[in-house]
Amino acid sequence: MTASDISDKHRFLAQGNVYLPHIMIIEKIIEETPGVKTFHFNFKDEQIRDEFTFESGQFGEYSVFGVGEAPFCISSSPTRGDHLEFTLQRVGKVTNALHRLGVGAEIGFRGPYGNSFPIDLLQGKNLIFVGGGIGLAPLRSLIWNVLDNRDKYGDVQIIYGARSPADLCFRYDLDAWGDDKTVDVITTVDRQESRVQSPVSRVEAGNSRLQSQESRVGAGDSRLQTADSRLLREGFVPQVLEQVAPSAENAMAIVCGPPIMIRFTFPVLGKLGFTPEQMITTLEKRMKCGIGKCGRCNIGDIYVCRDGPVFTYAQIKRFISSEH
Amino acid sequence: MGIKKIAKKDIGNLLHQWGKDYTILVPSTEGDTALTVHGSRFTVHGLWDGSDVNLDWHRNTVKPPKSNFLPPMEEMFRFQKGKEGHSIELPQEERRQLIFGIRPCDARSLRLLDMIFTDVYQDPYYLPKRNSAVLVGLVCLRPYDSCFCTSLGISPGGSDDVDLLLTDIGDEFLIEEISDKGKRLMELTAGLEDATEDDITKASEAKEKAYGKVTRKIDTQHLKDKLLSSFEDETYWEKVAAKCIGCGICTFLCPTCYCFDITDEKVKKQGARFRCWDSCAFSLYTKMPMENPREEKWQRVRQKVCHKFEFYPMSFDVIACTGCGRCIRLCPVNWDICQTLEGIRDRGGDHQ
Amino acid sequence: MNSDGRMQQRLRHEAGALLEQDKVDRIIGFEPGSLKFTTTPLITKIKDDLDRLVINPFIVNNLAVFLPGLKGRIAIVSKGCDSRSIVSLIQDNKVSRDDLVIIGIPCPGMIDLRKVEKLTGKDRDEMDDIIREGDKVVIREGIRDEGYGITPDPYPLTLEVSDVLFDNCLACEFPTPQDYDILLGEPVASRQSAAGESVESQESRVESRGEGDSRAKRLQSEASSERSVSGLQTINYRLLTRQQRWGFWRKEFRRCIRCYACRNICPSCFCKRCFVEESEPQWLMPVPRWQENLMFQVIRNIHLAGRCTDCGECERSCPMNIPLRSLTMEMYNLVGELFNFKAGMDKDAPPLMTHYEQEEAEDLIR
Amino acid sequence: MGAELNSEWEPRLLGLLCKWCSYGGADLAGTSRKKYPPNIRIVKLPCSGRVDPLFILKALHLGFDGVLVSGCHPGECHYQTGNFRARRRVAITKKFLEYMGIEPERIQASWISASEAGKFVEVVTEVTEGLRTIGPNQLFDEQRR
Repeated sequence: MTASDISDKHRFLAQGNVYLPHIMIIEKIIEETPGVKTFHFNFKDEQIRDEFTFESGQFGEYSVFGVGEAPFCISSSPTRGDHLEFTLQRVGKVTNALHRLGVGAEIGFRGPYGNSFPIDLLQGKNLIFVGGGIGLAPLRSLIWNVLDNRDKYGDVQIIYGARSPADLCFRYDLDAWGDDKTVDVITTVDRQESRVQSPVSRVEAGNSRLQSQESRVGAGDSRLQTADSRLLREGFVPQVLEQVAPSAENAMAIVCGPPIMIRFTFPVLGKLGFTPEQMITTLEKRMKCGIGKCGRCNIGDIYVCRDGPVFTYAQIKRFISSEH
Repeated sequence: MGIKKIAKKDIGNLLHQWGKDYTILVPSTEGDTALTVHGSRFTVHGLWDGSDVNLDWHRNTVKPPKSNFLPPMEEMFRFQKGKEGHSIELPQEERRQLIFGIRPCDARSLRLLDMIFTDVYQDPYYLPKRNSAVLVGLVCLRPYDSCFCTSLGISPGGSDDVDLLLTDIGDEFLIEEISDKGKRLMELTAGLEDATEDDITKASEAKEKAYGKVTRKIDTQHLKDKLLSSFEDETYWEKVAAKCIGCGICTFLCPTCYCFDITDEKVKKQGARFRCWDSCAFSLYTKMPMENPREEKWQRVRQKVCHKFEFYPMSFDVIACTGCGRCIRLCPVNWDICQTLEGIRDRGGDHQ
Repeated sequence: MNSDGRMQQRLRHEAGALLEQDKVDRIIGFEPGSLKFTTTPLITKIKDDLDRLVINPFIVNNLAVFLPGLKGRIAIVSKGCDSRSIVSLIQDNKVSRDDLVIIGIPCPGMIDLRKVEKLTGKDRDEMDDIIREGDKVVIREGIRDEGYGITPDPYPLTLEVSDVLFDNCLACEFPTPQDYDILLGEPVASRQSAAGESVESQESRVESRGEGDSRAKRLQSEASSERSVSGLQTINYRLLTRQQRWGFWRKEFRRCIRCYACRNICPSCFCKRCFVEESEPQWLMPVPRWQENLMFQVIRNIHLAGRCTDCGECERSCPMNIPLRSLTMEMYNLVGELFNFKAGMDKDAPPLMTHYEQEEAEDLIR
Repeated sequence: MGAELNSEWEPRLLGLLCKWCSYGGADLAGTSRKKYPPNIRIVKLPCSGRVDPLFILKALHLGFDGVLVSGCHPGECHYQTGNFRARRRVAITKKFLEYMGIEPERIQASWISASEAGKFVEVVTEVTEGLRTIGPNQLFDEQRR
C-alpha cells in the first residue's frame, strides 16, 4: 500500500486537525501478564463511535493528557465488537501512565494511521502467523479477521512464543483458536520455568487450559503433550518454526515480535522456500506524529508510520540489516 | 511586471505600510552590537520593532526562516479536565507574517518543507502560517565561503520562491514583483519609484557577480545511488562521524530540517501539548524502551546525510539541501557535509 | 619558522613514531578545517593522516571531549586547559592515565575570531590572512567589495595579541599542560604572571576602557541594555544587582534553542544519558522555554562543579551567542572560594562532590 | 508580579528532611502541639545526603517559593557523612542560584535533631516569613499564573 492509497482512506479528525485527539473512555482492562495490559476503549462522542472504521494492522496515537502520546496498534479485529482494543507493555513514561489508569478514565486517541495487512493478497492463501510476546497483538487483529471470514482463506497455522509461560499474552484467544479445528496453534516458550510464579491471565483465570498445563510441565521434556493434544514447546520461535516447517506453497507468513525474533525468523522462512514477497511483518518504531512528519521512524526512505507499519520483507530488506 | 525601487532610508516607511496587515520579520542583530558566531553574523529574522531601521542584511541569518513557520516550540492545543471530562482548545490563529530580506536559498527551503507538511496529511500548524506569509526576498550579494547553493540549482539572485525580490543597488533597493501575492502587495504600496533601465542593469550585474562568488561546489550527480550503495559501509560512516559531537546545531539551524517532538505539560487540571524541534543527531530521538535503531553516532550521522541526499530525493525527487552552508560554518568542530559527500563520490564505481 | 611551525613539525614526527612503534592505537589532534581560520579534530589510526596535523592559533577545540567515547591507547594533543580536562576525566575514572600519551602544547592562547571581526569590521571569510607574530597579530586585507559601507582601513592591520585572544586565554592560569608525556616546546608562563598582573589589575585594565565611567555603573548599563559587550570581554556579573542579573539571564535564555552544543562539546559533560533527557522523572520539559533553558544551564553547571576547567568551549560553541562562560567561570570561582578546589590539577585527588571537609561552608547553614 | 494582585498569596515551602533527625524533630513539634506555619510540605528522605540539587531546582520549577534542606548536626549523621555531602551541594546550589539572580533566601539548610522540635518550629517560621518578605518565586510566574 502506498501513501496515496492512505490518503483515500477515511479520516476521523477531531476539529479538522490531524494532531487533535479524540476523547476515549476505557471500558475494560485485562491484565495479560504482569507487565502487559489490554484496554477495551470507546469514543466518548457517540457519532464517531458509529462512524469509525479501521483495518487490521493499523495503529493509533494514544495519549494520557499531561503525560504524552505513544503509538500502539489496534489489537481488536474490525470484524468484532462494538469497542476497540489496544495492548501495551509497561516500559516507559506513557505506558506507565496508561497502566495506572482504571476503567472509566479518559484517554486521547487519534487514528487510524498507517496501512494495513493486505487482505486481498492473503485471501485464498495458506497463512502462517509467527508471533512473539506482545507481538501477537497486531496479528490477533488479523487472525480474528481471517477466522471471521474463514472460507476465504486456506490453512491457518499460528506459531506463538513467549519468554516463559507467564509471558504468554492473549491466553483466552490461544484457547479459542486451539478449540477451532480449522486452526493449528503451536505455542512455545523460551524456557518452561516461569520467572513469575503467580497465575497469569487474571480475567480468564481458571478457564485457561494452557495455564492448567503449566504445573505438569517438567524440566528436560521439551515437547509436552497437553490434554487436548496441543503443544507447549520449549525453544525460540525461529527454531520451532524450522521444526514445524510449513510449506511455502501458496502461503504467506505474517511475522510480528521483538526485532531480534523478526531478524532470525526471516532467514528461516527463506530456508523454507518463502520469497521475500511472501513474508509480511509489522514494525514498531518511535512514531511520534504517526503521519510521516516528525521524522524519526524511517528505515531508509520508508517511514514506518506513513508507508507501514505493514511491510513485506522485500520492501525493507535493503535497510533492515543495520537499522532494525 | 512592474519594477520599482526604493531608497534604503525609506525602508522604514515601507515596512510601516506593510506592518498594518502583516507581522514584519526582519534580519536584525540582537541589540546594538553586531556580534558574530563562528564568524557568522549573529542575526535572526526577528520581530521588527517598528522604530528605526536597524537591519543587518548583508549576510544571511544564523537562525533559518523555518523558525517562523515551524517555531522551536509551539503550543498545539490546551486541555482542561472538568466535571464533564477533558476539553480541548486550539490556539488562536496568528497574524500573517511578512519575511523581509529572505535569501533565495532560504526561500527554497520553505518550498522543500512544504512537501513534507502537505504529504498525505496537511499539517494544521505549519501550513496556515506558510500560506498566509509573504516572502520579500533579497539577492544575496555576499555569500559566505561555506555557501554552495549554486550546486543545488539555486542562485543567490534567484527569484523562484519569493513573492518580491529586492536587489541592493547602492543607495536603493530594486524591487521586482515575482508572484501574484507580491503583485497584490505592491499595488497597495505607496511611495515607490519606477526603476530606470540603468537600475535594472545594475541589479542584473550584481546578481551575476553574486553567482560567481559562490565558489564551493558539490557534485550531486548519481549521489543518491552512491549513498544507497554506501549505506552499509560502517567503516566509512564511522570515520566521518568520529569528530561529530552529536549536538543539534546543524539540524536545528538547517533550513530544511523539520523533525519535531510532541510533548505534554500539565499543571493541576490543565495543560498543553507542545511541539518542539528535535534532532536526528540526538541518540534519544529514536530511542524506544527496549531498543534503539540508531544507537551509534555513525548511524545518526548517516541518517542526517542520507535523509537529505538520498531519502528525500527518493520520496519527493528533490535534494533536501539548499547549500546555505549554515551546518558547516556553525559547527563547533567544523564537520563539513561537503567533505562527507565528496568521500561518497570518490568511493568505488559500483554505480555508473 | 615560528614556534607553532616548530611544534607542528615535532608533533608530526612524535605522533608518527608513537603509531609506528605501536605505543598507541590512535592519535587525536587537529587538522586544517574546511573554512579559513578554522581547524577540525583529527582522530585517526592511519600514519599518512599525520601529515595533516597542525598547530596554529585556531586549534580551539578541547579534544578531551572525545576521550570517554574511545577505546584503546590514545595519544592526544593537549593545550593547557585541555590537559586539566583530561586530569579531571582521570579523577572521575572516565579514562585511564595508562592508556594515554599526552602530547602537550605550551599554549600562547587562541585567537577569538569574534574579536578580530569586531575590531576589523570584516567577517572571517573576508580576511586574507591572520598571522600571529609574537605579541602582534597581522591581518591581511580581504576580499573587498565596493559599496557596502565598510570604511577601508589601512591593511595590513596590526593588532595587539591581547586584544584578540579569547577571554579565557587572557585569564588562563596554566597555559602549559598540567600533565604530559611529551612537551612540544618550552613551558610558557601564565599571561597574568608574565605581565606581572594579578586578576585584580587585569580587571582594572578592563575598567580603564570604560572611559571615566565607574566600572560597576558601566556594566550595569550594559546589562540593562539589549546586550552587553561580552563578545569582547567577559563581564563579572557579580557586580550587578541581583535583579539586574535575573533580568539579564532571563533575557539571554530566551534565545536558547536547546541544541545542547554546550553540553556535547564539554569534556566534563560525559554522562551517557543527561538528566535533561530523563523521562521518569521528567526533570525538565524538552521545550526551549526560557525557564527550562535556564534551569538546564544551572543544573549543568552544578554538575560541572569541580570539573569545569574554564576552557570556554561552551560559550564558543553556542550558536545563539549566550555568554555561557560567565556561568562556568562563576562556578569555577565558587568552588575555589567555598572549598578551595581547582579542577583538573591533581589526578589522584578525589572529585569535588565525592569529598568533604569537616569544617566548611557552615556559614550557609542557618 | 505586583503584591497588590496577590493579597491571597501564601508562600509555599518544601522541606527535604532526613528521616533520622529533622523529620523526627518535625514529628515531635506536631505531637507536642507546637504551632508552625502550614506553608511547609515535607518530603522524608533517608538522609540529607540524598538531596540532589535537582530536587531543589525541581521544587522551584514546580512553583515552590523556597526549599528547606534539613539533616542531622555535623558528626551525627546516621550514615556518618551524608550531611557533609549535602552541605557541599546545598552551598553551591544556593550560591549559584544567587548568581543567576534567584534570592538566596529561597534555599535554606539547617541542622535539626530529632529532639529539637523548638528549633524546627523556629526555622520553619523564620524561613516562611523570609519568603513572605521576598515574594513569590519568579522562575515560573509567567507560565503558572
